[in-house]
Amino acid sequence: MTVAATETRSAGQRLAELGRVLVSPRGAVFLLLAVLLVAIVVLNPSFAEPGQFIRFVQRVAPVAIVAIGQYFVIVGGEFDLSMGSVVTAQVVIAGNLIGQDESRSLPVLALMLAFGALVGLVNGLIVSFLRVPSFIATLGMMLALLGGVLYWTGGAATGNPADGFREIGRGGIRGIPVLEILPWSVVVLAVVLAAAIWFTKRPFGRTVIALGDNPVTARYSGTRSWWVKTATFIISSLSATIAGVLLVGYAGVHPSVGRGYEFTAITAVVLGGVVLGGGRGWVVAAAAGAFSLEALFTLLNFAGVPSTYRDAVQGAIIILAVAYSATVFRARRRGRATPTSQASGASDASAEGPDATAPARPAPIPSTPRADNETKGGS
Amino acid sequence: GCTTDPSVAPSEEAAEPTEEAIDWFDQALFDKQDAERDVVPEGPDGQPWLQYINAEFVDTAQYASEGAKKACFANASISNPWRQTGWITMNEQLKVLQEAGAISEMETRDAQDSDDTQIADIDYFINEGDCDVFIISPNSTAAMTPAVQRACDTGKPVIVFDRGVQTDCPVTFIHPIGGFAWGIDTAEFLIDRLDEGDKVVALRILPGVDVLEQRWAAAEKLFDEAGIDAVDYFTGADPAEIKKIISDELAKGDVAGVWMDAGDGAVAAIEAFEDAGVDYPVMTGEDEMSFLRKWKETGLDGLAPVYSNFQWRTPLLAAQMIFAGQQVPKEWVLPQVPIEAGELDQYLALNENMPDGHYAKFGGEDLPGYPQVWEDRIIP
Amino acid sequence: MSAAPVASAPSARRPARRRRRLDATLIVGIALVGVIVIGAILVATVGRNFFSPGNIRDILTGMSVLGFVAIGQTFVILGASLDLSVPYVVSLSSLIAADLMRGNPANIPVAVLAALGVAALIGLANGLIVTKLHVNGFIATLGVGLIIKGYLDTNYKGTSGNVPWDFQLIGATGLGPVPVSTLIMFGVALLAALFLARTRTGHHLYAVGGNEQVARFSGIRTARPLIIAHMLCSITAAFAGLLLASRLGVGSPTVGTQGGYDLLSIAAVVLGGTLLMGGRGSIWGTIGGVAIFAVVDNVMSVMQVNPFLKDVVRGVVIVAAVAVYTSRRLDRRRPRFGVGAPAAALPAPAALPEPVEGRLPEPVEGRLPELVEGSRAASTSSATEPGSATEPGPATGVGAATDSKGGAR
Amino acid sequence: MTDATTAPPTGDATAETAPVLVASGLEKSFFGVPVLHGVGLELRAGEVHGLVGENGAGKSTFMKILAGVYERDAGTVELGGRPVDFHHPVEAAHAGLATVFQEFNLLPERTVAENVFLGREPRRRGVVDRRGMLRRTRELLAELGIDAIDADAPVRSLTVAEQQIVEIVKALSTGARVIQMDEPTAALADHEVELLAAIIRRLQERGVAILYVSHRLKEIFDLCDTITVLKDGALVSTSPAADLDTDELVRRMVGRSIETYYPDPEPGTELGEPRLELRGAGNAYVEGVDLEVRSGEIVGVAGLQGSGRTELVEGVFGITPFTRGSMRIDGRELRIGTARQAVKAGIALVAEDRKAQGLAVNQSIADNALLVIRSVFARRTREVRRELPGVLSSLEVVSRGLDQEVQFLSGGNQQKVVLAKWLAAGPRVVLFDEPTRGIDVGAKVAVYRLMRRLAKEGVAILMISSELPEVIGMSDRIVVMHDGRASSELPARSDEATILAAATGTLRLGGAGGTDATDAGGAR
Ligand SMILES: Nc1ncnc2c1ncn2[C@@H]1O[C@H](COP(=O)(O)OP(=O)(O)OP(=O)(O)O)[C@@H](O)[C@H]1O
Ligand SMILES: Nc1ncnc2c1ncn2[C@@H]1O[C@H](COP(=O)(O)OP(=O)(O)OP(=O)(O)O)[C@@H](O)[C@H]1O
Ligand SMILES: [Mg+2]
Ligand SMILES: [Mg+2]
Repeated sequence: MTVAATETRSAGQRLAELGRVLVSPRGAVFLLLAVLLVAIVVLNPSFAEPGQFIRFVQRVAPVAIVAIGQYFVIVGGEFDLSMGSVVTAQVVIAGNLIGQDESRSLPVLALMLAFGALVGLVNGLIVSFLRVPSFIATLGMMLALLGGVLYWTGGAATGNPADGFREIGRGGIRGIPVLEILPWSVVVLAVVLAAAIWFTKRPFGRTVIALGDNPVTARYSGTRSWWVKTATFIISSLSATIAGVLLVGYAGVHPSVGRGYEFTAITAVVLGGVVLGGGRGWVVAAAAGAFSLEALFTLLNFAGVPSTYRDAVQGAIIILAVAYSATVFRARRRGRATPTSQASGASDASAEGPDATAPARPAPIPSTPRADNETKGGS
Repeated sequence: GCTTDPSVAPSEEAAEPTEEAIDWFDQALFDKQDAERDVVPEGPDGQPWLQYINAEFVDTAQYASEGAKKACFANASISNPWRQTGWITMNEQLKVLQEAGAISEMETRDAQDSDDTQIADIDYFINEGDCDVFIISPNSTAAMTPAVQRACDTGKPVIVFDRGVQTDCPVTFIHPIGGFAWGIDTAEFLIDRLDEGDKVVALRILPGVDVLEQRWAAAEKLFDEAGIDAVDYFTGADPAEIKKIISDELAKGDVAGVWMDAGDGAVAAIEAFEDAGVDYPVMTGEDEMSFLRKWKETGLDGLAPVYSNFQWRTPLLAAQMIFAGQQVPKEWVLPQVPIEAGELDQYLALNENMPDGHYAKFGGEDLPGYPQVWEDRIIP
Repeated sequence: MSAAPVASAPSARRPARRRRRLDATLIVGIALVGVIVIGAILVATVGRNFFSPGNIRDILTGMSVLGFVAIGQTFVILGASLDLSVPYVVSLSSLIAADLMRGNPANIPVAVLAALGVAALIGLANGLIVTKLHVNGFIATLGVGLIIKGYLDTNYKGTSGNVPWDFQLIGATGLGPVPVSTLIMFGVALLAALFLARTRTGHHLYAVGGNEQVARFSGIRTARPLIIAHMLCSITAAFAGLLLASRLGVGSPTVGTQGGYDLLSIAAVVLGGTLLMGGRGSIWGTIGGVAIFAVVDNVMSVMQVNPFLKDVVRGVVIVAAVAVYTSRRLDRRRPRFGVGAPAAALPAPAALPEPVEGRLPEPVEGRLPELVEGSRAASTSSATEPGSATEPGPATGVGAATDSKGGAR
Repeated sequence: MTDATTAPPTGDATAETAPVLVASGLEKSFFGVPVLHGVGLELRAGEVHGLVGENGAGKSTFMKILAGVYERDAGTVELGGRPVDFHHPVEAAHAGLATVFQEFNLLPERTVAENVFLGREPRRRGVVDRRGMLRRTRELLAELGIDAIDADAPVRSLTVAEQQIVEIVKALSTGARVIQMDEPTAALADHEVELLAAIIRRLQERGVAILYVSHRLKEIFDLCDTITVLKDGALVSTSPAADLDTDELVRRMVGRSIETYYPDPEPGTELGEPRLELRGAGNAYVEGVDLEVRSGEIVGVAGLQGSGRTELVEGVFGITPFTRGSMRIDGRELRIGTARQAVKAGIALVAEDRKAQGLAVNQSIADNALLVIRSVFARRTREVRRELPGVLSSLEVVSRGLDQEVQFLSGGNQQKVVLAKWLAAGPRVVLFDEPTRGIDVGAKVAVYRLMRRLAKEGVAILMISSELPEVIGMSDRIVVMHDGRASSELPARSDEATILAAATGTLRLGGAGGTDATDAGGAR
């Protein structure tokens, strides 16, 4: 009686299932993405050519990677506002330390990764042990990091790093049959996404989600919360580092590279149906959220919408998308959950009020000093 | 009791409506700057920062006095490479003048791109700065007018440079010819090389900044008249953004020319053409080293308009002249000459070790720290 | 030591409680004084007087605009939401005001009302999106902010309008070293504090932010306070916009973003001891937070700190200050044994077979002298641990207890 | 059994007044499970009416129906002679029927006065009359003879007892004629109980009718004029307190055979070496606990709410680590400072609040069941995952599949998922805190059988339960906690009265094998 019915389903049922998934909050982002892509192709059929499309993927890669990193932090119940500054810092580091000396590429790359990990570690430790809400901790990091980098470089980097290094973000494997070029960025994105999916399926990844869902339960189950939390910040900083490596190739060095990436990433993740406050969401959907955002911009470019309108359209779309998920989810939850969840609540008088079925409004900014926070500071 | 600050008085100039600002094109200014482009500047040879165009001098005898003076500098920001380069130059100039005993010290407040902060900065200088001269690089034109007026009301000399204000109370207003000249130079260059109906992508940094808006206002008008199909985008100077825009434009169709209102990110624009495997466009950038180097490397047909960075030297020198009682131009229009293909090698050689964010016409070759200070980009 | 609690009259606890009550705001005050002292010393090292009228004026001016925005931000954060749209509301209202005034003093009232009205509508939209569409405040206000930004970028290409001299006076005059704008800001702060303390909506806002379930159980319609908080937040942002228009003499589409008022106001609010998760905080704390920022900025400006380094310092100050607030222990329950535990308000806990308990018909057998001994040893041993479990931290007490019971999440 | 429900209360002078509140024939079932069958009672002004019964008898449900938290399925309620039907506790409060719930409904960050008047702040000239609010609160407090609570202090600075008083004041502030209190003394120490009793007497003098639920029988007899006994959702009797004594009351409350309900130890279960030993263990919440649980043994922990039972197991489990005394696991002395260390040491805690501490409700069954394994023994994940379906079906978890979200499961099944989570870790000591709270009979039996099975496998089990029959039915030994101390240790099958006496601190030495804490754990 435990095991799900696994008889083979008919194609019709599968299709119906797919439809249901697409209109569910979890799948909505894929629907949105599909609509946007179709709209782009209608406006500009050449976009559908593999060669063109792969360029699009290449361009989205850094944003998608940052969104994937942010996903881990958000699903674990926190925020990382320092990602944009990390991207900028890494771009500048690459420019200044590699310079035109290609042989430095590897050591500097290692240094960048180490630096990224360090930033994440600091974020994580501040959040876990000083119990500063992650919103504030990473906001401070964002200011300090950007200021520090600009101070170090006098505002402008020496110049672009060697072409060999930039090849990662700019070049690709040429001579591929249909695509003509397979950009390295796409490969990196694929690897990162695969790693992220793998990661979310690993014990650690599941623990992150459980921690975001209910930190008390996670602690009572023996989770080393501080480390799991810190690890998510390290992951996000590392993903920002990778995005930085791609961007320094794709775009070159400039202090404005990476600006606003934290908000873009959070928007993408939320578009992907990941719940701010943690515990819910799928990393692929977060990446799809990034693709949707970029597709939206591309669509606006193709449609000749003045660039001043783009922000307005973006704002409207994210509100609508999130409102849609929230409303659908509530409806679903109300419809399905009432019987069982009530039956279980022996000790929750407060949850049994007249309109107690309604879950609290979407989680407020998750912040560490929750009542359920570790008081002893981990093992 | 309730006191109105004595230094505060209504300023007549500020009262004029600024609504026309919404449309940045100004025919009179356009014509003036168009003409100034062809004027041979007066002043010492080889020292463009002391040259002037069509100057109308003002007498400064009232300010003449002995001894080293304290300068107070209200800076808009150093948030972009152009301002950073200029700021370094200005500090080197300061050292020279301190050495010479003309300036005792310069106190600087940086408004970090905020009008409100800069107004407070100016007020602080008025009240607390113990300043002998105010040097102001306004963050925006209309907003800074009342504050500059208050600085003038102290009776101390006020020097405004880069962006202007809507009052003529400062002793001198120092600036290169201006945005319209930039727009004319660049648009004419592109129009010369392109055919009617060709597409130009205009990459702009921000909306609402007058020096930048005027560049586009002039260029757009000329493109329009020449039948060039120009589309403009705001990029925030983010090269990634620029690359995406160009890629999308290339996906839509051919792009024959690229116009920029500032050279930041020019390299990304060029690379977008390389990545797409299409021919280089005709292009205007700026005298930023990154563009000059890429220009040289690709051999594209380009022009580097200049928003003379050496103007950062002039204010302190003007202060020295004012305290010496020498006449200075009321409106000190500095030369603004684009770098053309023929001069490219010369400027590249001159600035060989400079970082990418350096500006070729920074004009600090004779200053003490040259070249180390600019190469290391030490921001004071 | 273990005998003392019995004797402790209820009144003996009063001072301790007072102190605890003042906590958050007091700490902000102490931090502010600390910053001022350090600042004054630093300023003195460069031969300046921190307390000179011009410097005070500079600091107070620096406080005004951010102060307005942060007051509004306090409302929404108390209600466990956020407002990221404030910079755009600031810009928009400065433009509306300046455009409508067109240099004519007669237009001032209309312009001011229009600016505030539009802001109120934006706040209403924010509030409705948050409460009715159940969109997280972060996303809702980010989205609304982007929409306004799109409008501004499309319709304004730079400064616009013209503010008549009469209105500019607000930004340019002062009462001695105190700018009128600061006085107005303090006035608004006072109103805001009164709103929170003296209106039902204010009280309900705390309740909704603190524990929505409890609020609902007490018969509060929970959407209303939050919607009003969002509206007030936009309105105070509009005040900031009006003040900026008065200082600039024109409206500006970028003046809000220039100040970075979204994140800075949130940081100031948290710096002021308000919980980011809502339910606790005060306007005066926020003003303190704003003042800390202003003083730090002022000192850095006087010291001519490199602008890039200023951001580093700001970042560090924000994190360090908040870390100081939160580092105080968050105890989930009151201790029963150990330091401080027996000092209950009610007559002492039954640690001793004393006359108080004499009324109980049957003295409790379990409490034998050796246990008392034990608890004495216990209390002394943990007394060596400085600052341990004595004081319930900021977010302790019933909330924690009921939370863990009710599983409210 | 059916003493006349008509017997007038023997209370003070208020004897023959008309009842303020009449409830009759109340029925309620939750999802088909009947919880109340035709329960009714009458409350008169100035009367304190005790409502007693075992856990789960339906006392809280009855009160919540009166207060408008639940809708009744059948029956009528009359307040002051008029039929009423409330839909919200606030509505009931306005009509004069206020409730002090078992759980607090206070805002810790707000002051006493603000909490008391939350939702109905008094206004003067359009603004909240803070002074008036404070004054009124002070008056209310003074009327109750409380001078130690500062009306202007934040609630978080109060003790649990003081908070309880605030709840009562909150109820009073509506001018209620009827106040129901659900176990108001549960978390209070004896002297605090005394204080509350004084308050209740004062209310009584003022003619307020009080419906009072408590498990402390002494208290019931001290306070109540009339006592109604509920059992399994049905009315047993309503009679004047004077007509009853403790023995009789307990007889009416209990009197169900528990033998059939609680499975016998599995054959072959052997008591082995001590697995968990505490010597003088203590921290801020419990003190001087000596305890020993052997392999194969089930030790029950009884005690009133707030007696520190949960804190005891949380101490063992490293949530609030012991700061004094020693702890041995399998004979090895350990200092356990975090839950993680406890898990590694082979301890499992089936926590009291399932949703808040045991489950991540948005995650799937599989994710919850693997939570411990993944975060502590990650290397074994694959293997455990393979066995998971078997484990879940052996626990008889009913679900649509392993990927069903836990929030959509019934309480019993949720609890089984929690059990599965811990079984996967292969613990040697299992701490059960209220393992059957809020789950149905079938699931309960499954939990009991699991305990027996674990015992047979040599696991040491410590089981906290507020349901005395459960403690009696399952335990090999019974430890009773009182006010943070393990006050007595009783042998298996001790009777409820003895346990209750020990739990309320009224147990006389020498009674029923009870000893005081210092003598406890005679096995030493
Ligand atoms: N919301 C609910 N959903 C399902 N069952 C419930 C709910 N509330 C209570 N029950 C069940 O109803 C029965 C009566 O519960 P109630 O809380 O009224 O008992 P009680 O007499 O107050 O017990 P206690 O002494 O433990 O407080 C129990 O079996 C309980 O599990
Ligand atoms: N010394 C104390 N003073 C005030 N409140 C206390 C004290 N000790 C415990 N409490 C409170 O009593 C409540 C119950 O405590 P605890 O969980 O230890 O009891 P328990 O015996 O496990 O009861 P239950 O599990 O039935 O609630 C807790 O909410 C706790 O905050
Ligand atoms: Mg109950
Ligand atoms: Mg318990």
